[in-house]
Parts: sequence; structure tokens; C-alpha cells
Amino acid sequence: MSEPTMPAPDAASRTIAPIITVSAARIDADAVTAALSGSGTVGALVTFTGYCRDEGGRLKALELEHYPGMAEKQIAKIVQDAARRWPILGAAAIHRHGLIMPGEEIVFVACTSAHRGAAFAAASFLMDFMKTSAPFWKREHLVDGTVGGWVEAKDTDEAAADRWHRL
Amino acid sequence: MSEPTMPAPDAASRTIAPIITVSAARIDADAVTAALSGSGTVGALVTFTGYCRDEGGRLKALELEHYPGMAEKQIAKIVQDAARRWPILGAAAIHRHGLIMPGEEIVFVACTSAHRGAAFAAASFLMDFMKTSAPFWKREHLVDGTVGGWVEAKDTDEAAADRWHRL
Amino acid sequence: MKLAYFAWVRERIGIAEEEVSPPAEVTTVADLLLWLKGRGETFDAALQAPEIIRVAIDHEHVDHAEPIAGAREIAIFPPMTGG
Amino acid sequence: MKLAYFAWVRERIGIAEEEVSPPAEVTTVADLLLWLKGRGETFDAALQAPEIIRVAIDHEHVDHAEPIAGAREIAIFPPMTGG
Repeated sequence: MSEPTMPAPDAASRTIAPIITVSAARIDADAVTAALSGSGTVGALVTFTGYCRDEGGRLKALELEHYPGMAEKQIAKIVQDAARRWPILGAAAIHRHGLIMPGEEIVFVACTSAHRGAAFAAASFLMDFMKTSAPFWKREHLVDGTVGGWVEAKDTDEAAADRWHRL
Repeated sequence: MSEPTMPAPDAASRTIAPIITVSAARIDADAVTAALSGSGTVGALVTFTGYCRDEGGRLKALELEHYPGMAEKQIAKIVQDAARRWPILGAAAIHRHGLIMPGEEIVFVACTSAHRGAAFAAASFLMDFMKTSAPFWKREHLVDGTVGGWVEAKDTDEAAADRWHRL
Repeated sequence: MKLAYFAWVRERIGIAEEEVSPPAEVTTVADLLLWLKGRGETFDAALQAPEIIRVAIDHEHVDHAEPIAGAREIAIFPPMTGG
Repeated sequence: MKLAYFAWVRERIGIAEEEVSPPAEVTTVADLLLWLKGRGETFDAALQAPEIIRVAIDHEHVDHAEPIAGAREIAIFPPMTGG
């Protein structure tokens, strides 16, 4: 992104208290962003929301299976990795499980920082690892009433996560 | 970002109807994102919010001057540039003017797409050009009651915008 | 130790979790996957391509060379597809 | 043609806009800036570093080599600092 992507010099001493939630409930993005902003030190907030698509009308719902206990821990780890790499001031990472209808949100991440470069980079990093290392699995429920297959992992998602190792 | 950043093949034929606002009013990010999402085709939403910082307690407010008429047109141009480069499904770009207090939002951009790579790249692109080519100027009002200087343009912002010419 | 299975690994095996006591020569994750694969048709179907199977010990991702000694819970699952 | 000034350019010149009729030899944006600079102290103060001044003709950014013929409104301002 626009600011350098090197680790911040004070990375070791910096800790943030992220908002991490794994739940079947709808996500209130507005409440989360309100909690992260408005402090006078935050200059930039980047959010990502991932939605369930209807896949051209074929999909009735996505079923999200997860590994309770590990899911929260792994997300917390991803957020702390991001906080070590960029000078973020706050972060949220929320992932739903269970049946999710087209148009509904599946995942929400948010990062705040003094400047936009760190917030964009950290949010993008969080999503790449939410996709590839948080223990969630998607299965399709089809409009014709059948339960479709498990969604296959994408090479492009692996590649997206791998690029951060080169920084 | 994770998806390729090449122009989309159908770029010439694709048009979006962006939400573009230049106003002194507070920004209702939630209403904007609700208008952009929920369609069944949108898989990814990236938003950026830029806030007024208090600069360590030194700043009472930022005053945003703008060029009425050109501001809206130039923002529309930036959004259409983004739509030509990435397969975004919708976009919003909202910029406030007038006196803005620390903790309040100055600018909000949002991009939706089927996949996250395009949404992240397009939102980041929009912000880089909102900073360097939309006709707005910031002036500081200080806590001690004086009107401080005009904020100087940053080389890092120019560099952030320039990197897109190399893609 | 407790084993937990997820997604299509769970579906093919037909159970979500179980207690197992593998023989002493099963010392790594790779050994464990091979031993499980030999426990019957359902396990064979779930683990036919062990190289793509992901494993976590006590909620931490590990690679297949990881020793399993001392593990309380080992989870076995396909590549993740969240987000 | 109408000229519009913004931010510290406006402040230093002391007016926000005016109608001007530059002489015929003023054909480009660069010519216009040089001509304006010679109109007095306030203009000289605002335009002492013409190379950093940004210009828009009829709401479109232009560079300093752009001809001004046919322009209805020319805006003159410092580098932008929005966002």
C-alpha cells in the first residue's frame, strides 16, 4: 500500500485489544466501527465485509462449519501478526458460522491506524489469513433443495496469503 | 492485492452508478454500505474512512475548503477510472467540507466486487486520488484559538498515486 | 488422545470425534494419518490424499512432521475455506 | 474569462475570483501565471513558485503548457490536500 510495509519499530511493545467474535448472529458493522474510531488518534479505518453470493441464483444458502475454540484463537493470532507488522491502533475480526443466506455477511474485518497505508495493508492481510488459516469450511445448499459440495480451497487464496511472507 | 490488477476485459462496456457526495453533513456510512450490498452478486465490500485527528491535542478542528462544481466532477472521474481498471460492482465516494472536529470523518469511500482483490485495490486507488486530485484543501484551527497554516501536500501521497501509473 | 474431524473429513469418516490410543510406533502427525487410513473404508476414503489434509494439535496448526506426544486434541480437516 | 483562486493562493491574492482579459500574447497557462504574477505584490506573493501551482480549466486539471483560448473559468490553486 502507500506507506512502507516494514514492521513498525515499536512493534514488540505494542499490543492492541482486538474485537474478535465467532458467532451465528448477524454482524453489526456500524457498532464495531464506532467502537474503533472517534479517538482523535485514528486517522484511517479500513473495513472488509465478505458476503454470501447467490451464484447466479443457484445457491439457497452457505453452511459454515467451524472448529469452536480453535477458530477464536487462530483469528486472535492472525490479528496479533498484523499488529506486529503494521502500526494499527485497533482491529476487529468477526466470522459467522451456521446457515448464511445470499446477501448476508459472512465475515467482517476492520483495522484503524493513524494513516491509510497501514490500515489497508493490515485489513487485506487479515482477510488473506482468515481465508486460509482460520478453521472454517463452507458447504453449498442449493435452491433445488439438495446439499451441494464443500467449497474447494482456491489456489488464488493460498497465493494471496503467501505473498505476505515475501515482505 | 490478491486478484490480478490488470484492467478487466469488459471494462469499456461496464458502467456503474456511483454514490458521489460533497457536503458539510456528517457521513452515514451504514446507509451507504447498505445501498451497495445485499444484491447476491456482491461478494466483497471494502470501505475506507478518513478521520480528523487531534494531533496530540493541538488541533481544535480542520477546515476543508473545496472547489464546488469541480470537486464532484473530479471525484466522479476518479471513480470511473477505478471502474475501468477493476471489475467493481458499485462504489461510493463522499467528501465533507467546512469545519470538521477531531474524531469526525472527513472522507468515506466504498467499493464492492465479486471478489476481495478488486474491492481492496479499487478502494485504495480511490483514496490515493481523492488525496491528490480532488480539489480540497485542509487548514488547521488550533486549540489556542489561532488559525494555523494550510496543510502541506505530502510527497508520500504523490508517490501513492503515482504507483498506479506503473500497473 | 482425542481426535476431532471437520468438513468432508468428518463426513467421510462418519463421526465428529473419538478417543484413540495409537500404537507406540505412531510418533508424528504423518504416522497418525497413515495409521488412521488403515482403520477401515471410511478412514481410507477420508484420508486417501494425506498430503492435502491439515492438522492442528491443541488448536495450533502443525505440519505433518510434528510429533504427537503429549497432544490432548488432534484435529484433522481439509484446507480451510472461510472468509 | 473568470479566474478562481483557492486555499493559500486565494488568501495571498486576497480575492476569491475575478474577471480578467489578459493580452493576446498570453496563450498558455504558463503565460497566464507569469502575467498574473506581474500584476502586483499580492499576486507575486501567491505565485512566487509557479511550478507548484495547479490549474484547472473549466473544472478539468491541465498542465502549464495547456492553451487557455476558449476557457470560461480558470482555477488556480496549491497542491490538493483532501482525503
